[in-house]
Parts: sequence; C-alpha cells; structure tokens
Amino acid sequence: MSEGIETLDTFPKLLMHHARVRGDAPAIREKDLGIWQTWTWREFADEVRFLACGLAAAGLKPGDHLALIGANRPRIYSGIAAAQCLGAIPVPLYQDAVAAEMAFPLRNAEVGFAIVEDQEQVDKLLEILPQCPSLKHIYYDDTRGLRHYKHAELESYDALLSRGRESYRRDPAFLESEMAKGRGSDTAALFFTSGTTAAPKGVVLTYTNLIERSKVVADWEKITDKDVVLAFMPPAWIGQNIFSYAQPLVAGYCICCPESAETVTTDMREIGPTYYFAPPRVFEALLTQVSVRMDDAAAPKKWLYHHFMGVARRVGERIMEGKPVGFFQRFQYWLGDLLVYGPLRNVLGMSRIRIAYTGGEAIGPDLFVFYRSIGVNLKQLYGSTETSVFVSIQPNDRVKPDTVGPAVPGVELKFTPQRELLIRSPGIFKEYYKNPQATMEAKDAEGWFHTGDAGYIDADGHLKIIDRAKDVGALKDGTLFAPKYLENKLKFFPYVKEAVCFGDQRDKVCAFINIDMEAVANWAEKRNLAYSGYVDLASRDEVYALVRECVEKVNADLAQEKEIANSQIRRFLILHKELDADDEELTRTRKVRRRFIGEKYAPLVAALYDGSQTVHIEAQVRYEDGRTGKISADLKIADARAFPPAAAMRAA
Amino acid sequence: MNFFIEVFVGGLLAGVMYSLVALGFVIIFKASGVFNFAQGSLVFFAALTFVSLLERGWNIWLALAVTLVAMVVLGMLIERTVLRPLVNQPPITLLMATIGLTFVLEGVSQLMWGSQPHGLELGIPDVPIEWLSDKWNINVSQFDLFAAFVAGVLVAVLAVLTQKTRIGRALRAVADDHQAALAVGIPLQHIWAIVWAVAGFVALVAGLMWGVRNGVQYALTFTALKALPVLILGGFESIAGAIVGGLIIGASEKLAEVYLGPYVGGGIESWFAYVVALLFLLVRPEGLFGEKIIDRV
Amino acid sequence: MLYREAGQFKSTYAQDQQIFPILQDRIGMAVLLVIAFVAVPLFGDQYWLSAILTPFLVLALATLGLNILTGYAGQLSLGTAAFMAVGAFMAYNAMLRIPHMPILGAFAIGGLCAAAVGLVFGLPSLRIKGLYLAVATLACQFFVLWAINRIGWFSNHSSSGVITAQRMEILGYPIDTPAAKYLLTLSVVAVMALAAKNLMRSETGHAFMAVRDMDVAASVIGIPMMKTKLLAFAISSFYCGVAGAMYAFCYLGTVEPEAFVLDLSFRVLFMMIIGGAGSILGSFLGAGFITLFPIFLNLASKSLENALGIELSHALVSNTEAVIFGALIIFFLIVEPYGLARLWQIGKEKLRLWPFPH
Amino acid sequence: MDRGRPVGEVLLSVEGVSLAFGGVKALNGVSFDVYQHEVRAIIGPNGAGKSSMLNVLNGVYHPNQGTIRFRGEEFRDMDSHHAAKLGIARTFQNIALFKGMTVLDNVMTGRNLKIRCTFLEQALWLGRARREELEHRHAVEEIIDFLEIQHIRKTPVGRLPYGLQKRVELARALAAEPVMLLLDEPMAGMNLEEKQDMCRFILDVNDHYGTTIVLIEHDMGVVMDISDRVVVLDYGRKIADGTPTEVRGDQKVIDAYLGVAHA
Repeated sequence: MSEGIETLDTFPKLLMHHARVRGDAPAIREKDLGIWQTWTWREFADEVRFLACGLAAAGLKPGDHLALIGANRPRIYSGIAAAQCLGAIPVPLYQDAVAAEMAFPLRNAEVGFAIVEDQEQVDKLLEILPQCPSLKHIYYDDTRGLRHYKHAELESYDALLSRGRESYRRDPAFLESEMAKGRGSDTAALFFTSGTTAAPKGVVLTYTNLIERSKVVADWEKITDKDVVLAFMPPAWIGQNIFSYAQPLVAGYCICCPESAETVTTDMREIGPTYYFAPPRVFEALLTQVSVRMDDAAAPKKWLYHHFMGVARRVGERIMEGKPVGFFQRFQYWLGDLLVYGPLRNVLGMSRIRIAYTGGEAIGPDLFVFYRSIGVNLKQLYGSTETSVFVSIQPNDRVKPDTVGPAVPGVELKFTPQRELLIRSPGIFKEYYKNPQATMEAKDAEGWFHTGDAGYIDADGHLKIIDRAKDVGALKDGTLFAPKYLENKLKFFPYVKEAVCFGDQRDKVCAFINIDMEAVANWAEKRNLAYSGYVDLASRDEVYALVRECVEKVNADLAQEKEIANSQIRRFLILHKELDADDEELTRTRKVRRRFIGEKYAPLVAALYDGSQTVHIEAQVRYEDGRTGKISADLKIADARAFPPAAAMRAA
Repeated sequence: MNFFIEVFVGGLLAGVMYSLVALGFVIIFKASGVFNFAQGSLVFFAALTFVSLLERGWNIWLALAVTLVAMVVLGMLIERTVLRPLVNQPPITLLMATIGLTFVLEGVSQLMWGSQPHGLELGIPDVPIEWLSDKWNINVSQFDLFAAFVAGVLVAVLAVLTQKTRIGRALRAVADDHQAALAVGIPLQHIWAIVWAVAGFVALVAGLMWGVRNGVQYALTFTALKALPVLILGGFESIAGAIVGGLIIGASEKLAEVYLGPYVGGGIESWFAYVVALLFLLVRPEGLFGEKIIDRV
Repeated sequence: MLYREAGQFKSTYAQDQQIFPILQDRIGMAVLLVIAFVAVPLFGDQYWLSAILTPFLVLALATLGLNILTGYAGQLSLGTAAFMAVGAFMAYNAMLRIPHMPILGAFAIGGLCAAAVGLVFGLPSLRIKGLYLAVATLACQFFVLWAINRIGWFSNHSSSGVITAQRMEILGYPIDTPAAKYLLTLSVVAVMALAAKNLMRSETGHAFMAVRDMDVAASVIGIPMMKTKLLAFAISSFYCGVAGAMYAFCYLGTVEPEAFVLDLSFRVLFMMIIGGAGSILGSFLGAGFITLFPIFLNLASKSLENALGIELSHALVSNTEAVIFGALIIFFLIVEPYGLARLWQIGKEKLRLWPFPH
Repeated sequence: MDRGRPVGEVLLSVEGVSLAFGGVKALNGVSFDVYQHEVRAIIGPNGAGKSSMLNVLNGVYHPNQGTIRFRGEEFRDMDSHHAAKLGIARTFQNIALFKGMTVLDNVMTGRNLKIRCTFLEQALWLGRARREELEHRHAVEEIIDFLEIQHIRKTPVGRLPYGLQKRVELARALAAEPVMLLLDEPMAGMNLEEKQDMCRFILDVNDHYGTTIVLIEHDMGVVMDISDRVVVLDYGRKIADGTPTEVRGDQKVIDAYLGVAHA
C-alpha cells in the first residue's frame, strides 16, 4: 500500500484514493439480471459523489443521520459512503426487523433521511412514520410496486441520483471541500446492537476505530486488493459491515452481493470468495447439507467419502498447519484431496478461500475440525461492535479449536478479579449514542472496555472465552466455574440435547443431562435395544454408560486446562423429561434457565451432592394439549471419572 | 382400349396386394396409434418362414399352421418387448422404434433361413384366365383374382371380428379413446397383444400372396413399403381406405408406368405411388376416409 | 470431480452465452481440436484416416443435418440419403461444367442444390405432420434416386451411372492423400458444426425447437410456421448435401447412385437416435458409435473365428450386425431416448456435483 | 382500483361473433369491448365458450360471423401469427411451454418477432446477431426479474412445478412486449397462495408495462378482485357485462352459476 494511505483518515478519502489508483478494478459486484454486474472503483466513487450531492441538495447536513435499510446491495454501500462524504452519519438498520423495531433507532438518532431497498422497507417506514417525526426523506432503490405511492416523503433513488449528478456538474468543488473536512476522529457510523432485554444501544464508531482495526488485520493477514468477499449477512451487522465496507476500503478488495437469499449457495460457488466470514450457524447449516446430500449417495461413493473424511480428520489439520506427517498419510490425503476434499470445497464454493473466520457464538469442535481438515482455513475471531470487531484471531499455524487466538496487534487485554475480560485498543468505540450512563458502565476512564465476557489467557497466550461474566461462579476451592462452557461442551455430543451444570459455591460440579431422543433412539436401534419411551430409554444402564462416556471425554478435556481443571463433572443424572420452554425451564430462545431448574428440582440437586445412588421424583408435567399429569420415577445417579489436571491421557 | 382395361384391371389387382400389407398397418395403428414400419418385415418374415418350412419337406397345412403360430407369437412378443415400454411416447418415437424393429426382423429371418431367394407355389398358377383372354383379349392373372378373393375374405373376416365380437367392440373402444377404454375396464395391453397377433396373421396372408407373385426375397420388404402411399390415400385408420387406396395406387401406378413411363425413361414405379400420395396429401391431409382433426387449444 | 468451477463467474451476457461456459470444457475442446488437427494427421495410419475417420466425419455431418430437421425442428425425415445424393452429384457436375470451380465452391453448390430439393419436399410439411411427413420424405428418397439414375445428365451420361470425383485442389495444394482429405473434411465439418451450434443457440434454433415442442404455442407467439419449417428443411438438406459431396469426393472417390439408397438414410437416422436427437454433440457420438461398431464386431467375429477355428460367413456377420443395430435403436428409444449425448450430459452433471449425488 | 395509468379508449371491440364446430355453436353473437389498459375478465361456467372466445381473439379460430376490431382495424380472418405481430400475446390453460428448453430459452423465444438479423448472420454469429442476442437477453432478464423466476433461469421447464410453469408462460408472453395479453385461466389448478401471487403479478404487469389484459377464469372470486369489468358468458351467449359489483348482483349470472335450467 502507498505511504499516502496514512493521511487517508476517512472512508470518503479512501474511496477517492482507490478510484485514483485502481479506478478500473472491480469494487462491487452484484448478481443481477443473470450476470455479475460490476462497479469499478471509479464508478463506485462517481455514484457516491452524485448521491452525496443529491443528498446535500435535499438538505442532509454534517452530523445528520441517514438510515440505510436493505440487503447487500451496492446502493446501500454507496449510501453509507455518500453520507460520510458530507460528514453525516450513516445508520444501517437490519432489513429483516419488523417496523416496530425500527422505530427506536430512528427516533433515538433523530434520523431525517433514509435510503431503502424496496417496497417492503418503504411500507415498514410508512407504518411507523407517525412515531418518527424527524424522518422527512425516504429514497427507494427498487421502484417496483411503488409507482402509486403518493407520500411526500418518498422519492426514488434514481431521481435523487440524477439531481445529484446535475448539482455535482454545477459545483464539483463543493463536495471535495466537504470531504476534505472529514477527520479520523469524526464519527463514521452508528451501529445499533440488538438488545435482547433492554432497548438497543447505538454504538458510535469513529473513522479511526474502523480504519485502524481493518488495516492492522489486513496487514497481519496479508489481505490485498486481489481478495474477494461475498457479502450475504445483514449489512447492519458490524460483522458484515467491517468485511464489506471498512476493510475493502482499506485494502481495496472487491465485494460481491448475491442475487437473493435463496441463491447464496450458487452465488458463492460462482464467485469463489477468497476471504470469508460467517457465524457458526452458517457453517453448521452447510455441514448438515453436506451430510444430508452424502446420505443419498450410492454405497461406493459413501464409502469413499467416509474413508477419506477419516483420513482428513487424522492428518488434515496437521498438513494445513505444516506439521510433520508421514509420507503414506500425506499420499492418502493427497488422494483424498483429489477425490473428495477438493470437489467438496468446490461445490461449497470454498476452493479459493485463503482465510475464513467465524465468531460470535461457540462453535463445536467437530464442526470446526471438519472444515479445517478438508483444507478450508477456518479460524475463530473474537470481537464485538464496541471493539470494531477485531480483538483476537487464531493465527494460521497455531489454531486451537477451543480458543479464539491471541490478541491482534494493538490490543491490550486484562481481567477483573471476577474474570471479566477488559479490552483496550484503538478500535474501542467512542460512546453509546445519547446514553452517557451506559457508556460510563462499559468504558472506564482509562479507556478499558468491559466486555461482560469471562475468560482467561491459556498457556500458549491464546484468549479463551468461557461464559458471560455474570454467569460465572467459583467452586469452594476457588476454581473458576463456567456452567455454560461445560454445558456447551456436553451439548457438542450428538446424544446430549441439553445439560445443566451446578457447582457455584459447592465443592464439586454435578450435572443434569437431557438426552437427544432422536440420536439416542437411533443408537439404541442399532444395538437392538428395546425401550418403551423416553423415560424408559433415559433410565437404561446402557444409555447411562453412553452418557458417562461423553461426560468423561469432557472431563479429560477439562483436565488439560489448568484454570478450570477442577471443575470436571463428578456426578450426573439423566432427567426423566425433556426441558421445555412451556414449563419455563428454557427461555423461548432455548437457553437453559439454570436457577429456576435448580429450585424446581431441588431434591435432585440435593441427591447429586449427598452421594445417594437413586432419587425418587414426582413431577407435574404439562402435556401438549394443556392438561397436566404426574410422572413418578426413580432416577439413577451416576459417577463420572475425573482426571488429574494436565497429566490426563485421552479418555477415548 | 382393351389394352387399357387390361392394364387397369391388372393395376387394380396388383393394388389388392398392396392393400393386403396396408391392412396390417391399419389394424395396429387403429388400436394403438403405432405406425408400424416393420409390417413389411413381418410380411417378409412370414413368407420366408413358410417357404423354408415347405422346402424342408413339411406338409403345406402343417407349415401354414406353424407359421401362423409363429406370427402370432412374434406379434405378441413385439408388443411386449418393444411397444409396451414405449407406451405414451410421441408417435415419431414409436415409428423410429419400428424402423429399428425392421432391422431386427430382417436380420433374424435371414439368420434363420439364409438370404437366398425362394420361389413359392400355392397351386394356383399365375397365368391369364383363358376365357377372358380368348373372349376379350384381356390378360388377367388367375392368381391375381385369387389374391383379390383372399383380400375380400380377409376384410370380411376382420369386419365381422371388429363389428360383432366382444373383443372387436373392445378394440374399437380402445381405438376411439385409450383413456376412456381404460376407465371402463378394458385391459389395454391384452387388446394390444391381440391386435399384434392379428397383424401377424395378416402379414402371413400378405406374405403368401407376395411370395407367389415375386418370389420370397429381401426385395419383398421394399415392395411392402408401397403400402405407405396406400395408407396415405386411404387414411391410417380405415380398413376400407386401405382397400380403396390400394386399388387407386395399383391402377394409377400401372397406368403411369405404361403411358407415362416411356416419356421419362421408365422405372417410375419406384416413386410414382409416393408422389401421388404426396400430391394427394397436399389436397387432403387427413386421407380419403380419415377424420378431419381440429386442433384443440 | 474434474470440474472445479468455483470462481468462474460471468460478468457479461457474452460470457454467459458462450458455447462452452465452463473453463474445463474449453480446455477439453481445445485439446480435442489439437489432437484432431495435428496429432491425427501426423500419426494416424492410412487405413484409419481414409476408411474410418473420414467417413465418420462425413456421416457425422449428415447426422448433424438430419438432427437439425428431426432432432431440433421435430420433422421426421427418411430422405437423408437422397439429399446426400443431390449434394454428391451436383458437386460433381459443378466441377465438371464450371471451369476453374474451386472445390469448396463445388461443395457449396452441392449443398445449395440439396437445400433446393429439401425446400420442395419440405413444402408438404406445411400441411402435414409427423407420420405423413415421413412418408413424404420417403417419396423424395425414391424420386431423387430414380431421377439420378435415369437422367443421364447427372452422371455425365456414364453408362452405369457411376461418377468419379475430380481431382481436388485448394490454393494450388492438391488434396490427394488420405491425410489431406481427412483434414479437408475435418475443417469443413468443424466450421459447419460451429455454425450449426450458433444457429441452434440463437433465435432460429429456438424457433425450430418451439415448432417441435408445441406448434400452436409457437405460432401464437409469432413464429411463422411456414418459414420456420422450410428453413429447417433447407438448412438440414444443405448440411446433408455437403456431407454427400464429401462422401463422394473425400471418402469414396467413385460413386454410384446406389450408394445413397434408403439404407443409408436409416443408418444416418440410427446415428441420430443413438447419438441423441436435438444435440450437436450427439451427432458426432452417434456417427462415431455406428462407424466404429461394425469394426468392433468384425474384430469380435475374427477372434471368435480364431478361437473356434471356424469361418463365419459374411452374411452371418452382416445379419447379426443388422439385428444388433435394430435392437440397439429400440433399446435406446426405450431406455435413453436422448441417446449418448444425454448420457454424456448426465455424466458431466455428476462430475460437476461430485461428491454429491445430485 | 388505484391505478397509475388511466383506463383509455377502446382497444378491442368484438361485434356479433359466432363460432360453430360442426353443428355445435360455441359462440353465439357475442359482442363486447376492451379499453386500453383495462383488466377485462370473461367468466362463465364450464362450456360457456370462454376458451373459444379467447381463441377467436388471437386468431387460432376464425369466427363464422361477426367482426373484431383491434386498434380500430377490422379483422375477419386473422391468424395467430398476425395477431402476435399486432401485439396480442397469450397464455394457455394447459400450459403450452416448450418442454425441451430452459426457462431462459422459452422466454427468449417470446422475443422472436423482435429479431432483425437473418439466420445466416446467426450461424456466423456476426456482429448484429451477437448484439441482438445480448440485447434481448438483457430485456428477457428484466422480465425474469420482474416475475421473480431468477433462481430457475437455467432449469428445463419440464422439471418445474405447475405454479412456476404458469409464471414462465406469463414471462414468455410478456417477452413480446404485447399491447394486449390474453390469459386463459391463469390460476387454474393453483393453491391459494399461488393464486394470490399470480393476481399480484397480473396487476403488476398491467401497471408496470401498461398492458391491457383480457383473462378468462372459471373461479369467480379471484376475478372479481382484479378486474375492472367482467363479461359473463353462458352457453355461448353473453348474459351480463359490467363492473364486478354489477355482475355479481345480476340474477342471470347467479342462475347460470347455480345451474338453473335454461328456458
């Protein structure tokens, strides 16, 4: 990159820079009308110039807010850039939110202008217009169905653009001077975090925040203008926005917008991105698709697939990380790459991927290892809106599935005594919009951001996130107790559907287990194990043995981790019923309500800790038709082997 | 004038021979919509089998019976292996399948019986009827007359079969509307098997006649192709049409050969029938007795 | 499996509409062309060049012609051999009667004359369909052959009707070796196949297929029935005519009218069915199959003879061949009505999706 | 109805049209007219002559009596090719797509009247042929986008479910940029959701392209929602003509639909 880039401290300046140095290179591609329509950097810059002039003529002033609502479309991104040219602040909103959810951010930020994708979004905005008196101008991209809308606020993007073009022709200098006024410390954008409980908070990020972080990571990962990204997550999500707006403007690479949500898979295959980011559920859905489709294959092909996937599991990752592998294994992997992995990467559209990130949620080791073993360089990263995403990333040659890697250059990490992770970096946000109270709580005087996540740095210097800080407790001996971390580890086994771990302020960790009826029933069938129903199956010794194996594998894992080696699960029982949101045991989003369950099943918890071998339970259950009934059963309690810290051998 | 009548009558009678082949086409087309290009090969197969059995010293009636059985079996076999798997395919596909069948049948017959030509005698001499030639000086072959008689009987039998018997009624129902026939419980495949068996029988009769006339040889399959213009004239679905068409083609072809041939170098018999049919098609695409088709949209 | 397409995206319609949109196919085609144009003439022996490859190419062109009419436009024709005969005899006459006639010009004249005959016999297609039309084309077959036989002008009054192809020369280079004839044939066939592909992927081809698939709908959206059908006949006959001319000039050298009997029409029809109706690739696959099959059968019978120590009669072998051909046709019509081309396509689709089954 | 373009002058007028097959009178002196930019429905019970009427309008059948005026010109013996040239497109009750082609090719075929280059140019893929092909591809893609069938663009039509095939047929008809679009039971055999989609598309087409639409439909309910005026046929005769509200209340229409015996 040229030295000049250091003085390019805002996105508009970066954009004009790219239009100068790589004007004919593609900036954005969009699958539209059957082909990948391409905007070069010059065209993109021109569109932004005209649009900015149009917006300025319509009255958008520095400091004003411009909302952008739509899927990944070039015009959403040009809207963001145009606002920034004028010193106004873009506010991307989730396009799949319902109208009511949009009202708060629009009111909160006193949004006066909006650029939206189509009729659907227009309808939503019109619906909440009375609640958002500040909103005066709505520009829509796709005119379809909007011909007869007579609202004064509405205008088409094209009309705005053509007026902007006129005005730019008349006075091109105006825009240049506006752009020159921008400073790195200015607000670049306002991202609203989805508040599950409280109202959403607007995170104010400056140009410096976003540009500095993007640049550091681009340099660190050697991202260049030759890279290609497929943008298919909502642009209002910082996780998408940083990869499809901030970083491309820093590194000069091309982003591609799929035709529609249904065609993402095909579009991904056509484009073949080199740089990829998706939350774990996307990778999970892809893997499921692979398994389902492979299930339909003929026997020889299935055998081939399973055989070579076995090879990949054994040596794939080691080969990718350049570790020593025997010649024969290497040959087998090469063969597998020819017959299975290569074609598989190809059909998934991952042939050209150099770097793939995932993050935001816990990812199962099996899932993670699958992609890495077939040669997709999948890595976890850690970050949030408030940190401009990049906090830590797994390095290419030292990926540990259960950590999120060491801190990215420029990031300082420390922990509170309660194990909460604190972060200081140039990417830390400026403030929560119009919410000094929240800002003060999240960001202290020295600039440390309180993440609310609990974790620690492991022996290799990798950051490990184990739970939300407020859920983390401690055993009596002071060992860190992270129930969700343990439960997640258990849930990564197909046979375990839910798990609830107890241990805060106790001497050891015990667990309730819910078996996954489908998986266990399948397993039982293969062993010719007859059973009469869920309760019966759950109480079988064989099933207990199966679950114990899972628990002990978790324990063996835990033994490797010095900090939490003592929180191995000593005793467990398999619940007589499935935890159910109707019984208030789970939240509607299927999160375990640990405290409620602990109180509801107090006798069971007591039995886990008093050493008894069985416990009798009588419980009210509510059937699907609303009636209630009683279940009474004797539940067995099983002990699980624990392993000495760090010296443990593999349980399997 | 006498000469004209002689040519004309000769042509008519030769036409009867075409009709005999055409009948086989019509029967199959009526019932199953299949344009059986292999009918000529069936004729060849029947004649060759019969004559080969005779030459091996079989009794004529036994040979006839065995050939008949063979033809019926062959017909049903074709229905089972070729046509049934192709049910509901477009007519052109079926036609092409029967062209393939032609090759199979011709190959098989020659593999079985060799490819040398045979003469065939049924005891009816192919000589002019004496009193006719004596009295009016018109030469009409005795055998041709016999052939006409056989054709008449055949048509009569077929008519009775289709009009009076239960199978015949079912057959007509199938010909009218396959779906409807199925709906009222007529076993389609059963009917088709019968139809192909009958077609085999008709082929045998035609084969005998042609064998006597021209000898049993490979060229028979080409002669049998003459049935195609006959069909175009008469319509694919009409038994009466097959007869009338045959007569027209036979007569016009002979007359053309005699009166027109010398001006264009002769040998026009090879194509005249087709061109007549073609010209006729341009005027009346549905044939003499065919029904006008209305394209429903 | 061999297809690694990720990252092959199209950013213009021109890219998207090209004949081989997949890079691997383009490479494969280029390799094939290099082999056909360079390796084969360099290393192929005389027998292969003149007795197998040249007739294969000529018949592939004829099949392509029939495919345009029958496979694409849905008009069954049994008169292919007649159009070929017109092409052969008219090319001969062009060479004979027009001084300094270039050989390619003679081929073109042969093709154009065949197209004219095709137009005449295509006229009935305006009024009649399907089976009736097949009979009309049969009329063409018999009439044309008769005319060539009887009218002395066609064979320059040679007593037996046999003609001997004139010496060929292009820009002063004599075309007299098997390799040269092969190359000439290959070039003509390659260019005409490309033209056919272009035609079939543009409006004309779409109109043909529309007429084939649903003629009422075709006319309702404005496709002129008469023009389209006649065009199909003319183009198809042109291809057959050129094929016929090359059959005489590049393959046989000396031809009698009987070379173009109904059996040849059937042979070409079989090539189309086995190769795949409505596919340009299929024309080549079908022609290749039917050209190579007798050779394979011959080898098989030879080795059978050696193994059993007997001699199989020629009749036995040729009859067996007929039976097998006939049976194959029926088999293909039942099992894979779109022929080898469809099998190829399915296989390719499988490779593109590998390791997924669908 | 809220419309972008006002309903204009008379585009098509049918006067005293009769049509008979053999002895059966399919149509008996039917007269009505269609305004520009109107959605005009022809309804009636089974066998009322709706399809025959549509077939007369685009020249598939020739009426025995009566005249048809389209854009002021009178036609007695118009064939369907001519109708297409005048800008009349249609869809069929039993989908009449070209089964051997992809969706894209089917819709491309709909533009055949707009192709100017000759077959020779196409064979050689010369400048004009190439340019036209690409231009039309662009236009066709707009229609594909409009009817939301992008995801099946390269699928052979035979593999598509019924509802989508209907949409592809509409796309093919639209590709000709018709002045008047005849729809033959566009919603027959669809489930409720598909019917709603189809209604939306019909109205969008009418609105966006300004196409005059004449549709026949068996199901009265759907038609009433989207049409401006309705003609009701029964046994080949017109028994009512007017706005949906007027027609709905007409005693003769109610009788016809309830199957009251004819005098």
